[in-house]
Amino acid sequence: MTEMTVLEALNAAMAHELEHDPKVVILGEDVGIAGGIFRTTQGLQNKFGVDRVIDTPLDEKGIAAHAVGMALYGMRPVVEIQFSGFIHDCIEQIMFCGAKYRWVLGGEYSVPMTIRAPSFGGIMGGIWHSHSPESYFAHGSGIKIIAPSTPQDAYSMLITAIRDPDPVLVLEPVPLYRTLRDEVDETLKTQEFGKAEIVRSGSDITVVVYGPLRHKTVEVADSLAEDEGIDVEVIDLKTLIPFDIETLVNSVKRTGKMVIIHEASQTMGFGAEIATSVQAKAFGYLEAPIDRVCAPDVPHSYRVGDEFYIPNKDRIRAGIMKTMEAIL
Amino acid sequence: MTEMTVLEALNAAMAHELEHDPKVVILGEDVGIAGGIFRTTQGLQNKFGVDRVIDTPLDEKGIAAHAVGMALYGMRPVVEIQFSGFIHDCIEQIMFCGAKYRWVLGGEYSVPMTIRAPSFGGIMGGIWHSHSPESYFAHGSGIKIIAPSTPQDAYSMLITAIRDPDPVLVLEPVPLYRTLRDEVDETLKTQEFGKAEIVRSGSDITVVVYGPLRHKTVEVADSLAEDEGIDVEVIDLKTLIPFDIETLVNSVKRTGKMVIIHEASQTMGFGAEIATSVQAKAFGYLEAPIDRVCAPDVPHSYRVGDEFYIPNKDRIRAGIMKTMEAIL
Amino acid sequence: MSTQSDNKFTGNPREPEPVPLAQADELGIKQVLDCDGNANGNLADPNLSEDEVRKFYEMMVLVRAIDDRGWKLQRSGRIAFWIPLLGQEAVQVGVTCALDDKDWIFRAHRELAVWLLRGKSLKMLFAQFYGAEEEPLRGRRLPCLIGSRDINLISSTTQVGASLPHAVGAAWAAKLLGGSEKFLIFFGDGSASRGEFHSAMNFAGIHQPPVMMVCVNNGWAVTTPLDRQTASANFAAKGDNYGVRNVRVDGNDPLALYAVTKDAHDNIEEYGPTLIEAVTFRLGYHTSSDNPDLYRHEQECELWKPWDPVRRLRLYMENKGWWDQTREDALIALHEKEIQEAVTAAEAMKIPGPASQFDDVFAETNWMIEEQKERILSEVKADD
Amino acid sequence: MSTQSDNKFTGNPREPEPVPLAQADELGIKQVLDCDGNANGNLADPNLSEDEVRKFYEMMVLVRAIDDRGWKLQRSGRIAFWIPLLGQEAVQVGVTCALDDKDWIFRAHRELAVWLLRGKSLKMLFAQFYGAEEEPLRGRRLPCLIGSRDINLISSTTQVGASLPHAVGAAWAAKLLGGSEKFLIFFGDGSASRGEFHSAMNFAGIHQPPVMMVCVNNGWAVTTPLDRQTASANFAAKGDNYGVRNVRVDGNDPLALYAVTKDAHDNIEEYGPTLIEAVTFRLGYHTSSDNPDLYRHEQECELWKPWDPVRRLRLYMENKGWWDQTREDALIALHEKEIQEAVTAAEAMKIPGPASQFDDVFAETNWMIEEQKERILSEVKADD
Ligand SMILES: Cc1ncc(C[n+]2csc(CCOP(=O)(O)OP(=O)(O)O)c2C)c(N)n1
Ligand SMILES: Cc1ncc(C[n+]2csc(CCOP(=O)(O)OP(=O)(O)O)c2C)c(N)n1
Ligand SMILES: [Mg+2]
Ligand SMILES: [Mg+2]
Repeated sequence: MTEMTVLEALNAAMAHELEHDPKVVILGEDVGIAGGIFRTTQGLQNKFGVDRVIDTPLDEKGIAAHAVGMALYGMRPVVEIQFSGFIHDCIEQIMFCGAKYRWVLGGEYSVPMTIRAPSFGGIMGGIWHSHSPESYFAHGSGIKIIAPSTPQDAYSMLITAIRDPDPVLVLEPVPLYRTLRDEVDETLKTQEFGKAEIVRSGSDITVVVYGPLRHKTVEVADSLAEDEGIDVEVIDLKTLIPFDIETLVNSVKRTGKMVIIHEASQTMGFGAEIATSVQAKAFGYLEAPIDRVCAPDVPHSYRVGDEFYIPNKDRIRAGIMKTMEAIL
Repeated sequence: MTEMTVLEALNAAMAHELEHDPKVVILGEDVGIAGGIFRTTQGLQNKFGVDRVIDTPLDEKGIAAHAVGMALYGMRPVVEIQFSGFIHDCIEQIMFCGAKYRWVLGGEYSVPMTIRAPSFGGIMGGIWHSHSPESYFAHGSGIKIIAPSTPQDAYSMLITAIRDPDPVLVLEPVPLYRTLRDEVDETLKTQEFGKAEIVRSGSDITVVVYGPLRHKTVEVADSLAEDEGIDVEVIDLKTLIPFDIETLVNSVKRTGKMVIIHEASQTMGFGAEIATSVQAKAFGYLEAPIDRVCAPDVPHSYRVGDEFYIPNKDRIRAGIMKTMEAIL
Repeated sequence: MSTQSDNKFTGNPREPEPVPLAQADELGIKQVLDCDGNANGNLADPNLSEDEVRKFYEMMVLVRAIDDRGWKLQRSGRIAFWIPLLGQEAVQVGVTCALDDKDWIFRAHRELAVWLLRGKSLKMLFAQFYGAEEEPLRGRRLPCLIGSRDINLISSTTQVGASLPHAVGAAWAAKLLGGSEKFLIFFGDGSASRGEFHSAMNFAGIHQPPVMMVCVNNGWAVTTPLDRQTASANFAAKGDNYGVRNVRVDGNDPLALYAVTKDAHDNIEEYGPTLIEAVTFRLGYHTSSDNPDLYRHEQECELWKPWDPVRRLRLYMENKGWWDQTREDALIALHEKEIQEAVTAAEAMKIPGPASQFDDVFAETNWMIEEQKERILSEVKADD
Repeated sequence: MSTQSDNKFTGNPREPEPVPLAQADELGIKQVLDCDGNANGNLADPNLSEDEVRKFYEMMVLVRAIDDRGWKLQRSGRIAFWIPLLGQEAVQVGVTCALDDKDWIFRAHRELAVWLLRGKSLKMLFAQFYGAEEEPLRGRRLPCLIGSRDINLISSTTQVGASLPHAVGAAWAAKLLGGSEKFLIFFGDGSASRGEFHSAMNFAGIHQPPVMMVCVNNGWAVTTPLDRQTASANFAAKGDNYGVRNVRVDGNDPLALYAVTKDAHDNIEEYGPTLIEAVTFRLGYHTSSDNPDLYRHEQECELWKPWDPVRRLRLYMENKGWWDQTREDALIALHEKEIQEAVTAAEAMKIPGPASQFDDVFAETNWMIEEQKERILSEVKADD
C-alpha cells in the first residue's frame, strides 16, 4: 500500500505499463519533458525515452488518428488529450475509425488504444477547460468509457484500459488530481470494467454518480442521514459503457427512487440513458420518477460555472429531497 | 398547391430563399453543376451562379468552419454535408464554435447557419451512408435539430431553418427524397419549430417517431387498429431540439403508455432523452415502462442493416405489442 | 486577384484542359512510356523481364474486365453498387508490384488489383461484391471495399482521406517496434483537402516512418475538378511544406509507377517517407450512382484515350515482340471464363443473416448488445 | 533518414538555436531595424512620423506594463489566470496599426493591444480580467480572452487554430456581399498543426477573400519547440502549397510588421490573401499555469533579449532624437497611475450571478433552458 494522489496513481499506472510492455507508448501535446500541462506524465520521458513518451504536434485529431494506426499495427498507444474540451475534433477518428475498425474489417484487426481525457470542472477553466465529454462517445459502439475517481480506481482502471483489446476513453477527474490522496494497493493491477461500486449503502433512495461528484455526493448523503434521517445509497458508476445495469436495478428495487447526478449538461447527458434503462427494467418498483441533477444546457461560464452549473452540494441535496418529497 | 417529392420541396425552399435573400448561399461538395449527389440542389447554380451555389473542396470540417465565419459576418450559409455519415468531422466546428459563438461572444454575434444532413437508412448504403447523427448534436447547446419527413414539412421547415438566427441541423430523409410525393402549399413559408404533429390520434398507446419511420409507423398503427383493435397515437416529433414536451406529456397522460421509435442505435439515442423527460413529467400516468425500438449498438451493415437494424414493420409492431401486453 | 466570380457559369461542363501527361517534362512528371508505348520518357526503362511485364499487363486487362462485369452486374440489379476503376489500372498494378507481400497497403476505393496480385481468388472478390457471409468482411461493406488481413490489405473506413494517418501511424509503430514491413496508402486528389492529409504529412515529416503515400490524382472528385479542390495543381510539391520527399509520376505508365515506387520503397531508410503523385484520369463514372454527362465535357475522355494505360503497355510489349492479337484473344477468353465462374460461385453463396453482424463490435460482447440482439432476433423470427 | 530517436533525451532543456532574426537575409525575413534600432535592414524604413512611432512605442510599453500587472494580480490570487505577452508586443501593435478600424480582427490569446488601439478603455480591459458582469463577454471567458463587437474584435473560441476558417469565411462573405472591410487573424505556430490551418489556407487560395493570416511564430507551443511541430521551419512558405501569397517578417520589429501588413492590406485586391509569418519569441511563461524552467534553456531568453522589440524601437526613437529618459519616466508613471485606477475600478465591479449566464444560448430561449434555470436558481436561493 502506498499513499498517492490521483495524479500519482495515473503516473504510476503508465510507468508500470511502459516498463512491462514494449508495445505501450504515450502520445500527446507536451507530455514529454515537462510531463504534460498537469504533470501526469512527469518523469516518464526521462525514464523511457522520446520514442516511448512522444511529444506530438498541436493536433488532437492527428494524435488520435495516428494512434489508431499504431494500434492497428499492434501497439498500445495511450493518448493524452490536453483537456477534454479539445477532444471533439477527434470524434470522427475515435468513434468512426478507431471504434469501428474491428467490426468494419470483419473482426480481423483490433484497435487497443486508450484515450486519456482530463475532464470535469472545478478549476475555474471556463467552457473548454471544464468539460464532460462522455455523451459524444456513449452513443454508437466500439468504445468503452470509464470514470475513475479515487487513486485506487485511477491506478487499476488505467492499467486495465491500456491492456484492453478495444478503445477505451478515460474520463480523468482533473479537480481531484492533486486534492485527493489515498492508499493504493499496487498489486491490484486490474479491475473489471462494467462494475459499479456501492460507495455508501442505504435503503431510502438510490443516487447514481460518476467522476469527482462521487465525493460531494457522499458528503451530502452523510449529512442527510444526520439532519433528516434519510438513508441514501450512493453508487459510483465507474464504467459508463458498458454500465452496470444490474447493480442499479437491484438498488432501485430496494429503494424505489433514483436520482442521477452528473456534471455534463442535462439534455442527452448520460443520465438520460441510465434513467431510461432503469425504468425499463424496474418500472414496477419505482415510487417516483427518476430525476437528474446536472449542469444546465448552457456553456460552462468562467465566472459562475464551477459554483452553480456543476451540481454543488446545495443542488445535490435539493435534488435528493425533491424525489424524497415526491413520495410523501 | 403543387405536388412535389421531398427532394423537389427542399430544392424549392432553397430556390425561394436564394431568390429573396441575397445573404443566402449554398455550400457543399458537388452542389453545383450536377446539383449534388442526390440532385437536391439541381439547377440552382445555373440559376443563381457560382457565387451563390458554391462547390467546395472535399473537406466537411472546412465547409462547416467557413460557413461559421460567413454567418458571423451576417450571411445565411446553407451547408450540405454529402451524407450525414461524414458529419462527425464537423462536430467541433458546429457544436463548439458555431453553436457556442453567440454565448461565448457575450451575445454580440450570431451564427445563422443551416446544416443539411442527408440522413437515415434504406438505400443499402452501409455504415456511412445510412446514418442518424442526431445524438452528436442534441447534447450541449446552441443548435436546433429538425427532421422533416413530408414534402410540406421539408419545404416549410427548411425555409424556417434558413431564416433562423441560430444554427439549425436538418436531418433530411434520404429514403423519402424521391419516393414520397405529396401536395405542398407554397404559401406556408414557415413552420414554428418545437411543435410535434399528432399524425394519427389514438387512445391506447403513444408512439413517438421522427424521420422516415413516421410513415412505416402509421402503417403499422393502421394495421394494429384493424387486426387487434388497438388504437395507436402516432406523434411525429419533427423538432428534436427543442422538442415538444407538452404534446408528448399530454398524449401519454391519455394513453398511459409510450414507445419511441428511431433509426439511431439505442444507447444514448434520442429516445433516452424523450423517455427520461416524459417519465419525469408524467410518471403518475404511466402504466408501463417507456420502451424504445431502435437500431442496436452495432454499426449499420451493408447487407442486413436496412432490413433488420432499422426498425422494420415487424419490429415496430412487436415493440408496440410488447408494451400493450405489459399492461395486460 | 483571380476570383471564382470571374468564371461565369454557363450550366455546361467546361472545356477540358490539355492532358498533363503530354507535357511531362515541363510539369515535372516522371514518365517512361510515350503514348505509343515507346520507352523514351524522362525516366529510364526499368527493363523488367518479359514475364514481369506480362504479369503487369495481364492484371491490368483482368481488372478492367472485372470492372466491366461489375458495372453490368450493378446495372442489371444483381449487386447494389459499383465503383469503377476504368483508366486507373496502371497505378494499382505498378505500385503494388513494387512492394513486398509483407508490406501493408491501405486502400482508397478503386484498387481491386491488390487483392489479386497478392494471391486472393477471383471467387472471393466477387463474393465481396455480393456481400457473402464467407468473404473476410462478411457482407458488412459496400461492394468494392475489399480488404483482408492475410494479404495485409486494409479496407478504407469510407471517409475518404481519413486513413492517411492510420497508414503513417502503423508505419511509425513498425519503426518503433523494429518491424521490417513498409506501408503504402492510396488516396485521391479530393481526399487531400481533408485535415487528415495535413496531419499525416506533418507527422510523417517529423517522425519519418517507412510509408509511401500515393495520391491518385485523377483530376476529379465526383463532380469537382482539381481547381476547385486546391489552388496548387501540383500535388506532389505539397510534400515540401512538411519536409516530405515527393515525386510526380505518370499515373498511366505502369513502368514509371513501378520504378518510382520501387525506388521510394527500396531506399526508404535513406529517403524517409515519399509522397507519390500519380497523374491519371478516371475514364468511367465516379460510381454507379453517378452521371458524368452532367458535369464533364465529353471531349475530356477523348483527350485521355491515347494515354490509356492498357493500350500503352500493350504497344510497349508489341514493340518488344512480347504480345500479339492471338495472345490478347486468349487472355480475354480466359478472363471471361474465370470471371463467369466467380460470378456463378458468388451467386450461390449465403449472404449473412442478422445474427453474425452483432459480432466484432468489441473483442467480448456486452449485455447491451446481447440484449438488443436477442430482442431483434426474436421479433424478426416471431413475425417471419 | 533523420529520426526522433537520434535525439537522445537528456532530461534537460536542449541548447538554444541561434536567434533567426540575426540572420534575417539568409532566412528571407523582412526587417527594418537591426538590434540597435538602426533602420538598415532589408526592408525600407516606412518613415512614419514621430507621432505615429510614438504611438507604437507607448502602446508597446503600456501592454508590457499591463502584462506585468496582470501577472502580479494572478500571482497574488486576485485573478484566476493570466496569459503573458512579454516579448510579443511588436506584432500586435505593428499589425493592428496597419489596418482600418472597420477591419475585423480575430484574436489568438496574447493580443491585448488591439483593444486599446481601437479606443476601448483600460478599465473595461481589467473588468474582463476580473470577469465583471459589465464587460462585453460578461464574465464568461478566461481573463485575457477579450473581444468586443463595437471594435470588430472577435475573441477566439479557445481551441487554438479553430477560428482560422472563421476569418477566411467572414472575409469571403464580405467579398460576396460587397463589403469593404478587410479581415485579419492572429494565430500561433502550434495552431498551424491543426486541420483548420489546412482548410483555411486551402479555401483562401481558391476563393481569394480579403484576409491576412498572421502566424505569430514564437518558437514554442507550451513546452513543444518548433521542430516537434513541423519538419518545415519556414511557416510562410506553407502558403505556396495553397496558392497563397506569403511573407516572413521580423516579429520584433514594429516598423517591418507595419510595413508588411500595410502592403498586404492596401494591395489586397491585387495580392489576394497573405500569410504573414512574424518570427518572434515568447520571453515569458506560456500562461500563469506554466513553468518554462522545466523545458526551456535559460540561455534562450538571454539570446533573444537584444532583439526585445521595446528596446529596439526605443533606440530607433532615441537615434531620431524623439525619446529620452525623462519621457520614459513620465510614461511609466502615467501608465502606473492609469493601470492602478483601472484595477481599482474593476475590483469594485459586480461579477455576474448565475442568472445572466443563461442568456444568449439562442436568440430566443426555450423551455429546456428556462426550466433548468428556474430549478437551479431556486435550489441555490433556497439554500444560500
Ligand atoms: C469524408 C467523405 N466525404 C465525402 C465522401 C463521398 N465521396 C466518396 S468518393 C468522393 C470523391 C473522392 O475524390 P478523390 O479523393 O479524388 O478520389 P476519386 O473518387 O477521384 O478516386 C466523395 C466526395 C466520402 N466518402 N468521404
Ligand atoms: C485545440 C487546442 N488544443 C490545446 C490547447 C491548449 N493550449 C493553449 S495555448 C497552446 C499552445 C499554442 O501554441 P501556439 O499556437 O504556438 O501559440 P502560443 O501559445 O505560442 O502563442 C495550447 C496547446 C488549446 N487551447 N486548443
Ligand atoms: Mg479524384
Ligand atoms: Mg507559439
